[in-house]
This record gives sequence, structure tokens and C-alpha cells, in this order.
Amino acid sequence: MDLALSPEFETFRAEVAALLTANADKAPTSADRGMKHPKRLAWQKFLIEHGLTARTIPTEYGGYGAAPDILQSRIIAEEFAKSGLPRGLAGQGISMLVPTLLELGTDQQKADWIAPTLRGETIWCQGYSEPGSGSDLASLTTRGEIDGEDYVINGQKIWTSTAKQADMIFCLVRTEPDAKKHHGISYLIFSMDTPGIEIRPLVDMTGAANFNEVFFTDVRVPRSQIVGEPGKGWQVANATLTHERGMLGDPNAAEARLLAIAELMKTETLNGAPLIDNPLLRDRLIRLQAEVYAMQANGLRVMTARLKKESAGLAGLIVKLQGCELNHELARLAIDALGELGVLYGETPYIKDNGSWQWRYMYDLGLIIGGGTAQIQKNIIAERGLALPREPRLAKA
Amino acid sequence: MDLALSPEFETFRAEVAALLTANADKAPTSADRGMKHPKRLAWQKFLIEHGLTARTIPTEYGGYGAAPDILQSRIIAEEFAKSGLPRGLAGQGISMLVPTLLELGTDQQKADWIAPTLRGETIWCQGYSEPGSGSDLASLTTRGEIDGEDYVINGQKIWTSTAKQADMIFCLVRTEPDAKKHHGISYLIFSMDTPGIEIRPLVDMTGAANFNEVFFTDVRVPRSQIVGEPGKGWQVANATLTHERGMLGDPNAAEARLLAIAELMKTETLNGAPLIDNPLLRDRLIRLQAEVYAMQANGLRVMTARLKKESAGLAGLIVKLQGCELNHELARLAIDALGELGVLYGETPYIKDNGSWQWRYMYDLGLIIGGGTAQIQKNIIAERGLALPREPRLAKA
Amino acid sequence: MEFALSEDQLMLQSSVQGTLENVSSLDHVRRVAAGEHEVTGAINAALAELGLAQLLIPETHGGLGLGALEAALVQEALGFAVSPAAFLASALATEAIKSAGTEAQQSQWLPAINTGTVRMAAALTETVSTREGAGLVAENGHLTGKTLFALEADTATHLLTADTAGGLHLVDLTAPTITQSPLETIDQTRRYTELVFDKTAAEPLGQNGAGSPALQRTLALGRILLAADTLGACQNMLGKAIAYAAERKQFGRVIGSFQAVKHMCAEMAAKLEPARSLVWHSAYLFDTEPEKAALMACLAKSHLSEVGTFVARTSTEVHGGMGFTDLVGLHYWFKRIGANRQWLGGPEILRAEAARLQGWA
Amino acid sequence: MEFALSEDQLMLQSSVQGTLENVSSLDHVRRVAAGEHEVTGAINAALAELGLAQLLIPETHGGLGLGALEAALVQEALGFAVSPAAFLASALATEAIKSAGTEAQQSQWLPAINTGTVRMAAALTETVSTREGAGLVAENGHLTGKTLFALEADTATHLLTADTAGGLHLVDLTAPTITQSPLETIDQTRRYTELVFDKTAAEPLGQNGAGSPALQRTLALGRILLAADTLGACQNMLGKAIAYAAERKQFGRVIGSFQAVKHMCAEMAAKLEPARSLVWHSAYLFDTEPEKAALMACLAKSHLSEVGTFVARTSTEVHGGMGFTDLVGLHYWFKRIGANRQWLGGPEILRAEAARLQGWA
Repeated sequence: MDLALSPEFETFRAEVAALLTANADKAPTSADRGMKHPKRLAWQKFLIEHGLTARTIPTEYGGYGAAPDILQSRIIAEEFAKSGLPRGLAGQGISMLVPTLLELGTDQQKADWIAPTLRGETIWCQGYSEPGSGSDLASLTTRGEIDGEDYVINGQKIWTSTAKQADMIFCLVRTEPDAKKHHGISYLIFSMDTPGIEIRPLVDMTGAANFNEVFFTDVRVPRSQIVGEPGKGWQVANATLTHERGMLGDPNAAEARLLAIAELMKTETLNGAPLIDNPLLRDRLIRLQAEVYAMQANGLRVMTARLKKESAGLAGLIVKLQGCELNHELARLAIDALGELGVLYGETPYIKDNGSWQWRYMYDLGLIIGGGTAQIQKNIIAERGLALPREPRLAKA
Repeated sequence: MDLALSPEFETFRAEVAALLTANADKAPTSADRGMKHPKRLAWQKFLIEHGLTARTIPTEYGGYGAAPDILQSRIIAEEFAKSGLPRGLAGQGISMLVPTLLELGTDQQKADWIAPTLRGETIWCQGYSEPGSGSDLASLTTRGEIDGEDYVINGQKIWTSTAKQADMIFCLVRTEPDAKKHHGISYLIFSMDTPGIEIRPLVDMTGAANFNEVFFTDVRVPRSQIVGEPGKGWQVANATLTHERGMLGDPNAAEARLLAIAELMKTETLNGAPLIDNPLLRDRLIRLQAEVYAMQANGLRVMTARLKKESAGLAGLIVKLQGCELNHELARLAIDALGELGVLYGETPYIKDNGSWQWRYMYDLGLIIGGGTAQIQKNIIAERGLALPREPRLAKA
Repeated sequence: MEFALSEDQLMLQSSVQGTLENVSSLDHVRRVAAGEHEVTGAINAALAELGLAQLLIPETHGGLGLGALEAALVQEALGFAVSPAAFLASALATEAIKSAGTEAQQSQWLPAINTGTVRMAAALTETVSTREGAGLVAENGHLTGKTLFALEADTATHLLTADTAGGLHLVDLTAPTITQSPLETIDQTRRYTELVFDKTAAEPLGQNGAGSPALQRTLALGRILLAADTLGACQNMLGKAIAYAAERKQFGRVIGSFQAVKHMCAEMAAKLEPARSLVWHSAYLFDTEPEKAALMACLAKSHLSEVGTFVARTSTEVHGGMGFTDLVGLHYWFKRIGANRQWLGGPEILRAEAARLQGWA
Repeated sequence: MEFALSEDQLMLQSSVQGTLENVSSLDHVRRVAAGEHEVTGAINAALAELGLAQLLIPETHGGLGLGALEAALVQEALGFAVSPAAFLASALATEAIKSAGTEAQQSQWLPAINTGTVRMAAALTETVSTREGAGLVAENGHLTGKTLFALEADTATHLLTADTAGGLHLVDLTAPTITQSPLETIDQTRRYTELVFDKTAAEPLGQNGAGSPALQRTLALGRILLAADTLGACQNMLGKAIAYAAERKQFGRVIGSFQAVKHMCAEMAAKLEPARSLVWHSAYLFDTEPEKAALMACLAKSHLSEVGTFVARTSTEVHGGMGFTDLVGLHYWFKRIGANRQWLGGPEILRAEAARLQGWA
């Protein structure tokens, strides 16, 4: 065990830090609204050119072309966190579609889509879940019927974030209705401007429309716009779902949240005394601190396994379940500590941290549910991690 | 809602209290060891004669013959608790066999067994569970084959308390192996002196043998010693299982436990200060106090339903699950409050309350598991109380 | 001995619940949340016909002369419907006037509340938890300072409040020396405001000083009612979870046939039933054994807050993604339970007070 | 950057585990619990060949010069096997002598521990929680008073202890001024005693006074090792639960196919994996960043205690009635986890100390 970084990495860290400091003025701010604001696109271009994002994507597809190196990625992430500057773009196009195309796309698809996606010029959304297909995603029913050289798509998707902003969608469609559930699905990519697409914002408990519903009525998509083979869409999608699951439960985010609560408890008062003086709140804080540190150390274990190209096993399987739960509990502590002030929400006097604790408390509950509910996660841990039997098949009713 | 007792009941209470005070010298003490110690049997006789136990059993079977009255029963229980005197006997013969015989026994069986059981002269044990049949009790395999006028019994029972002291056993035996699982079981009663019975004490985590295993090898039991019809033993047993479930989770016991912990926390010290001064221990105590009060009030609701001969519904179904859990948590608090002293066990210096907190912590875990595990209880609550579907039938492997 | 609701009590609750189904449905709640405050007015008018404002007013002053148990049953129905209806603040003010007011004050104020010519708000936050330098100082019949989370002050004519020494006061809300600012919370079914007083005229109730029994009794009622509100909200969330679990299919079967979902529902029910018994018992003791009221109220509200947090989350989880959206509106209950948890003392504060009341701290 | 065990570390742990499988099986544990203390002697002898007593002794004194991480891995193996083997007390004494002892003391004691001519016990209970009027007062090179829960004092030659001012001392246990009485606990795999001193000669370690850094460091090591012991015990309980769930049939199927049982196992694993990472990290920082050791030790032990309570109970529940009996012996692990929870500070005490260490109290 050795948690120190070797000197070459410390050098790399210094270079990254220097680069960010020297170019901080180029970074967009929250005032530069809009996903395609020129300043945002310019910053993304700068980051790619200096290997601070899209680092391991081959240069022929518009990336920086470095060899994958988890430690370098971590150092970059840490230096961005220190600098407070905005990181490279990380929408679903970049995090999910690009890896999929790199692995399974045709040469033409790679050439067409990867570079503009990396540059932030082409924005993507994801069409996977449906109202009737949540945990049981493979039961999806949006159908694509062949008509000449096109698929004609009808059906509905849900939980589609950035649908309004997206240029393109990658979408799971049942193209072979007679095949078994996990077969007969195809992975199609098409423009959100295609006639027959309707987007309805989906307001959630936070009060915002973080997601959308997308309706398809006779949407025509050329058959060439398939990734992978017809009927193999489930397998194509699973490659990217793995990417999505890995993104959740960031232990450094949890530590930042912990420190923010500690700060809040030192500065806010109840009946004249700082909240941190309350032994009950303090006990809850320390209890969560131990869990945050445990998840952080667990993150180091998972990263080490990746460095060695080994499976992280159970340590990896539990990340989503434990990470989401921990973040939710941290938000709950902040709300309880603030008491009456903890329920303030919106633009209102006395609100703390812009109401982000309530927002997180609710949004994190969404994360506990989304991307594989806690119950599905426990099934996965038990079946894949502990080799307990799968849910047995039922007798026909 | 009216929690006051009417004057007739207050009169009854005074009578019971006076009777107990006047006859306290008759009561056996813990020094009078042995279930059939003459002083114990005499006390039981006295209690029956005065309607303080076996109160509603008809006089022809040796009971007191009063009409059932839940409030009177409660008053008797409360006055015994106040007096500190030992209550009437409450072994499995009295609590489970007697109600069964009253409901389903032949006249001869009632005449033979109820009176000596009530008097404590005949002690019973229960032969239900088997090593392979716990939660799934109906899968029991101890078999009784007909041979002339006898059943010949072979198999094994487990979780049999007082097997060593018992004169008789009431026992579930599979007599019709080809019938469906819940059919083909018969309810037999026979002497523990019958040749072929072997008893092995079953030591448990408390260190004591609170239960036994009982082995049957060619045990011959006359066919007349069946209660109810052949093959209907499951239905016979279920009548008494209901009695057993009702016994668990006594909210007054939980309150006594709570008060004992509060007292402990006021008298014991940590680093010179009473434990009750520790805000964290105090917070746990109050949290459990609220739960104890909630269970007590719930007990009043259940009792009211019984008084009105209505079903208590969900309020009744949850008693075992919540009651056992609460008692376990109370013991856990006491142990944590005592810290190092909380793990003392056995005859040893500095032990508090004779180590009963550890004993209860473990024994209560046994209760959480026994008589329908927490998981089975949740199934029952969901299926019977909330009308959620039963576990679906599986496809043949 | 009977621990059950009487016919009258059941009828009262079901008539309130029935009225709310008509006038305070989820659609109405959504409109109120969207800012249509006239909808609240219509709900209040419909409930006024049931005599809710008269409920706690003694018969000698023209009221119904009912007690905390009836009030809790009404509040439970309001929580069940997450109704924006006014009730809680008026109940607190009525109790305060009954407990602390002189005979003359009672004769002046109670009939006015009874007939609706006076509508009461309540601002007691700082008697439990003082934050942001809030608190009202009383001097020569005037109050100065600020109080946060005044309930229903924007539509009431008068206010019940307390000074930093614990004395109770009635204030005319039309006084020009009062500045009122809305405080937006997650719970859009209740209206809270900040009130700033600058030598505002106030009528002290009785001759009570710091920590007066009347203040404690008023707080106890408030806590019992908030516990009842959470109970009703939880009951609805449980019912919705069961209904969804029995209907929603995944993997070819209703999700309620999966043991994980089944047990989530069972755990909610197992916590909720004893909690219901505790709320009833607390309210009953408030009326019959006043010396137990303060303790029982602390226990009831802290316990219901913990149960509420569990049920709010678990029901949402049973609903899966649907629970997270606005489509089924489950979040209105989730947020009401969340807001109830904090007002008049969060669980930790209440348990500490329960310990003090028993001489354990 | 590597957060994983080295080959050497894995080998050390597996050799200890392998030896324990042979010499410290459940059968051996049962015999020890039944009073056959010579079995413990045989286990200790077998482990001595692996150099456990030398583990933390610096190479300059003839030892292996390994650190807290290696000690934690050994302790985890001991917990996994609920082994009665002596290790913890000796490790604490070694650390105390290294941290607090003068050069002369180190040269005197460490080689003696290394060769086994001195076997150390440890009595530090009152530095954390004083109960029953315990505590040792130091005066003129003598200790007077009593100390509870001295570990392994019945078989050791010498004792590490602390006075009420926090100073560390070494005591010859053969002194006639010492009265030793056994303290029976639920955990029959460890031997605790009460020691009463009456002007017993004691050698102060170094010149440390109250709250010395050496005492804090010794306690930190003890807490990390107890956390590691609980980790090992939990790992075994989880493994046993999974094996039982995969084999035990009820209702015509293995119980591990029921979602309720499956999720109980998943929840144990989900808590245990990060807990393992925390134990490793704490031990690593003890060796590499001493200023973080005290905090990390408090967090590790309090967290493992909570996880341990959950796993001990849940594994027992998965085993159903079998878990409650002595037949599978699961209770030895259950009780060891329970005892670990309380010694050198229960979770509440440790979290309060963690707050103090960060200036939060």
C-alpha cells in the first residue's frame, strides 16, 4: 500500500495547475448561459488541445490521444476542484455515446459524430427508459418498423435529460417484436429535429424539469443510423450503462459536502450557540464523516483495481448504493441542523446555501431510485457479488 | 375514547390487591426450585380457587369458570406486577394445549387432561418445529405410520422447551405422506415416557439450554390419542399458534424495561457523571420511550378491539414484529450505556442486574427469529394486512 | 375502558375528509402551489361550514367545546389531503386565549374567533428555537423585533405571539408598524412569513411571564397537531404506495409481489400503526391529564417526525421514478412531512425537552 | 499510488489464517470457552513461530519492524477465527514502549518481548472510561487503586497500564501487592481481569505526563486493531450467512433465493466493503501520517462497531433458529463483536473524541 504519487505524477500535477492558473481568464462563468455559448465552446476546445478533457480519445476523432491513465485523470479532477474552474463537458453524448461509438460504431459513424460531440457542437440525449420500463428496461415497447430504407418509430421515452437542448438522440427501439425480450432491440441514433418528435418537460419534486418525456409519432430514421447490429441494441446499451453507473457516488463530492456541513454548523447558531456545540448534531456529523472516509478509501481501492486492470469486485458493486445513500443522509443532517431554516426553498430571505440542501435531499432520492433502484442494486450485489441465486422463474399464471 | 375503568372494575382491582396482600406468604420463591415443588402446586391451586388464574376455564375441567373479560385479566396482571408475587403457571400446556382441547378435544380428552394440566401436575411440551421445517413448518417430515391400533412415530423435533420436565407432548406428525403439504398432518398427544423418545438439550447463544431436540425412534402412540381428525393437525395447531403469537410483545414489559434502564442511567456513572447526563444516551432513551408509549397505546387499541370482538387489523398484526424489536433495542441501549460493564456475563464482579441485559439482548434476538421470523412477519403484514400479493408460484426447475 | 374513536369522532373526521375530497383535491393543491390563493379561501369557506374554527371554543362562548383529540382528527384529515386550509394557527391561538387569557379577554376574543370576525395567525417559533437574531422584546404594551415562520399571518386579522420572556400576546396585524415578508418553503401548502415589529401595540394575555404554563400548553397542542398532520400525510403515502405496488408491473409481475417492495410497505405499516395510537393517546391525555400533555406532545411529535421521514422516503421509493416526478404529486406529502418535522422543534430538540420534563437533564 | 495489500502483506495474513485454521478452529474455541486454557497456550505457541510478538518490534531490537497495517491484518485474521490467541495486549505494550520509553527502556524491554521472555498484558480502560471508582494513582514509583478489564493479565509476566494523570507504566505482575480477579464477559475468547494495586512498584515509561502523545498513540493502535478484529469477525459472519442461505431450503427453494434474505446479505456486504477500506486506510495512516492516527482510529472503531452490530444481528437472522443455537457456534463471533464495541471506548465516546480532535467540541 502506497498512497503517495510518484515524482512524474507530481510533475504532471504541477503542469496542470500552472496551465489552469495561467488560463483562468478563458473560462466561462455561470453568466455565460446556454450550452453552446461561444465562451463555453472555446474553453472546451482549449481543454481538449491541452489534454484536460477528452484526454484518451484518439486525435483522429478530435481527442487529445493520450494513453489511458487513471492517476492522471484523478490529478486533473483534483486540480480542477482546487482551481474552481469549470471542467470539460460531460454530457451524455461525451460520457455514453462516444465510448459506445469508439467500441461499436462504424468508421463513418466515428468520423461523423465523435469530434463535434467532443467539441460541444453536437449535444445528445438518451432515449432508454419508458413509462412502463424502468427497472425492467428490457421490456421497452417503443417500436421501429422497417419501411423501405427507414425505421418508422412510434412510442414514448421518459427520464430524458437535455432533450430540449439536444441535437441528436441515441435511442433503444424494439425492431424485432417476435424475438425474446433482451433480443429484438436496436440502438439507433437520429436528429431531434426529425419530424414526429415531441418533447414535454417532466417537472420533478425539486420543482424543476430536470428531465423530459419524448414522444415519437411515425419518426422516420434511415436504417443506416443503427449502432451495432439490428436486434443487438441491448448489448450495445449495456456497454454505456456501465459507464453511467461508474459516474455515480463520487466520494470526493461527499467529502466536500461533509466539510460544507461542518462549516455551516460552525457558523449557524441555535438559541445563541453554534450548531456544532449540539452533541446530537455533532454525533451525526462524525458518524457520517466515518462513512465518507470509508467510501473515499473504498474509492481508492476501486481505482487501484482499475489501474491493475482487475475487477474491483464487491468494493465496486456497492458504490452506487452506498454513495447515493450517504449523500442523501448528509443533506438530511444539514436540513435537520438548520431546523426551520432548513425547509426554506426558492428565492427567500434567510435561505442558506441557496436551498441546495433541500435540493440535494430530493435530487439524491431521485438518484437512489434512478439508474438502478436501491432494490435492483441489492439484487446485483447479492447475485453478482455474493453468488446468491437469481429470482427464480415463475409458473405461468 | 375513555381510558378510565368503570367503578365495578376498580372494586375488582381492590379485591384482587387485597387477596394478594393477604396471601403473600403462600407464594413460592425462587428458592422453591422445581416445576412441581409442593409450594408451587399449592399456590397454583390457591390462584385457581380464587379466580386469579385459569379464570375462564369451565369448573368442570378444573378452572374457575368465570366469563371471559379482558379488563379483569388486565387488572389481575397489573396487580400481580405491583405485588411482585409469582403469577399462575403459564407453560405451553396451559397456554396452548388447554385452549386446543377446549375447542377440538373429545369429552374424554378434556376430562383426562385439562384439570391436571391447570393444576401443574401434568407438564407439556410442544413438538412442532423440525430442523428442516422452521419458517416452512408445514413441510415437517416426522412420520407416523399406522400399525394396528397405533401410530409408529419416527423423526426429530427441535425448539422443544421444557422437554426434560414434561410429562406429555403435543406433537405434529405426518400421517398421510401422499396428501398435500398442509394436509396429511395429525396432532397427537402422548407421554414423554413412551419408549423410543430421546431428549438432547440444545444450548443456545445465551449459554443456557432453553430448548431441546427430541428424537423419536419407533415411538408407539395409540390412534385414540389424536386431537381432531387424522390429517387435520395443521388446522388444529394453527388455533394454538395464534395463542402463542398473541403472547409476544407485551408493551407493559417494555415499559418496565424502559424504567429499569432510566434507573440504571441515573445511578451508574461514567467518568464521574451519571449516565443520564450523557446527551447521546439520553436521546436514545427518549427515542425508545416514545416507541414504548406508542406500543402501549397500540396495545390498548388491540385490547379494545378484542373487547368489542372486532379484528384489531393492522394494529394487531404488527405487535410481534415491533414488540420484539423494541425490547431488543432497549437491551442494546442498556449495554451501550454500561459500556465495558455491559459485556459482563455470569457470576462475576461488577455485573449489573445479573447480566440480564446481555441475556435479553440475545434471547430477544431469538424471539425476533422464533415463532415467525421478522421476514415472515413482514410477509404476513403485507399479505394479510395490506392485501399485497402472496409470493408467486415458481416454475418447476 | 375504550381506546377507540367514538361515533361522533369518526363522523367528524369523515365529514372533514369528505369535504376535503371535494374542495381540496390534489388539483386544488396544485393550484394553490401555483399561486392561486383564492382557492385556499374557497377551501376555508367550505370547512367553515363544518365549524372548524368553533371546534375548540368552549360552548359558553358559542363554540363546539371539543378537545385536542377532535382537533387532532381534523388535522390528520388535513394532512391526509395536504390541504392548504387554515386551522392550526387558529387552534393554537384559541388554546392560548383559553389557557392564559383573563375572563374578559376570553369573552372578548373567543366569540370573535367563533364567528369568524377575527382570524388568528400564530408566531411562536422563537419560543423553541431562536435563529437569525429573531425574538420579540415586550415593553410597555409594545413588541419590537422580528419573528420567523409566522403561520397564516398573510390572511389573518390578528396574531398570537410570544415575547423573549415567554409572555403571550395578541397583535392586530393591520398595525402600520408591522412589516411582513413571505418565507418560501418546500411546503407550498402552508404560508409562512417573517414579521418585523417596531414598537407594535400588543395585548398581553393574562399576567403570564417566562415559560408560562399557558405557553407550554399551547406548544403542546401545536406539537400534537403537527404529529397528527404527519400521521395523516403518512397514511396517504402508504396507501398510495400499496396501490401503486399492486398495479405497477415490471419483469412480468406486479412489483408488490416482490418481497423487497412488500417488506417496504410492511415496514411502513408496522411503524405507522403504533404511531397512530401514540397520536390518539397524546391528544386524549392533553384533554384528560393536562400534566402529561407537554411530555406526550414532545414524544408524539418527535416520533412522528422520525416515522414520517421513513414513510416519506420509502413510499417515494416504492413509486420508483414516478415518485420523483410531479406527475402523481407525491412530493406534496413528502414536503409537508418534511416541514412538519422542523416547526415547533425538530426531533432532537423535542427529545431534549422530554428529558428535561422528566428530570433527566 | 496503490491502495491494495502487497504480496508480503497478503502472505502474512494468509499464513496467520492458515495456521489458525489448524490450531484455532471452532472446536478449539469451544474448548477454550469450556475452560481448557492450555489450548490457548498451544495456539499461542503455533503463532509464535510466525513471529507475531516480533511484528511491531523494530529491527534494531531484533524484531520484524512491521507496522500497524500488518498488525491490523493479523488482528483481522484473529477476529475471523475468533481466536483466543494473545496478540492485542502485546502490540499495545510494544507501541507504548516504542512511543514513550527512553532509549534505555526500549533496549531493555523490546528485545525481551521479542524473544518471549517477557509477555505483556495491557490495562488502559480507565484512560477512556472510568467506572466503579477505578483508576490508578501514581506516587513515588508505585501505583495504588484498581483497574478493570486488564487484557491477558492472567498469563502475562508484565503489564502496561496508565495512571489517572495519563502517565504510562510497566508493572511486574508477580508482585505480591497485586490482587487479580477474573471478569467474565460474553466473549469467552478473551480473558479480562480486575487488578487491584496496593503500592505496587511500577516503572514509568519515559517522562510523560497527563494525556501524553504516547498514550494517545497506543490507544489509537488499540482502536484500529479492535476495528480490524471486528472486520474479520464480520467477514466470517457474512460468509457463513451466504453459505447458509445458499444451502438451507424452505418452501421448496433455497432461502437465498428469497429477496428478503438476499437483500440482508447484500446490505451486510455493502456496509462491510467500505468498512474494510476504512480499516486499511486508518492503519496505513497510523504508520505514515501519525498526526492523523488518533482521529482515524476513533472513526474506524466507532464505524466498525456500528457495522459490526448490524452484521452480527443480520447474519444471525439469516441463520434463523440455527443462528441462535450453539450448534453452528455463530454466537462466538456475535459476542466478540459485541465485546470489541465496548472496550477502549464505545461508539458515542469515540465520536465525541473525534469531534474534540477536530476542534468541533
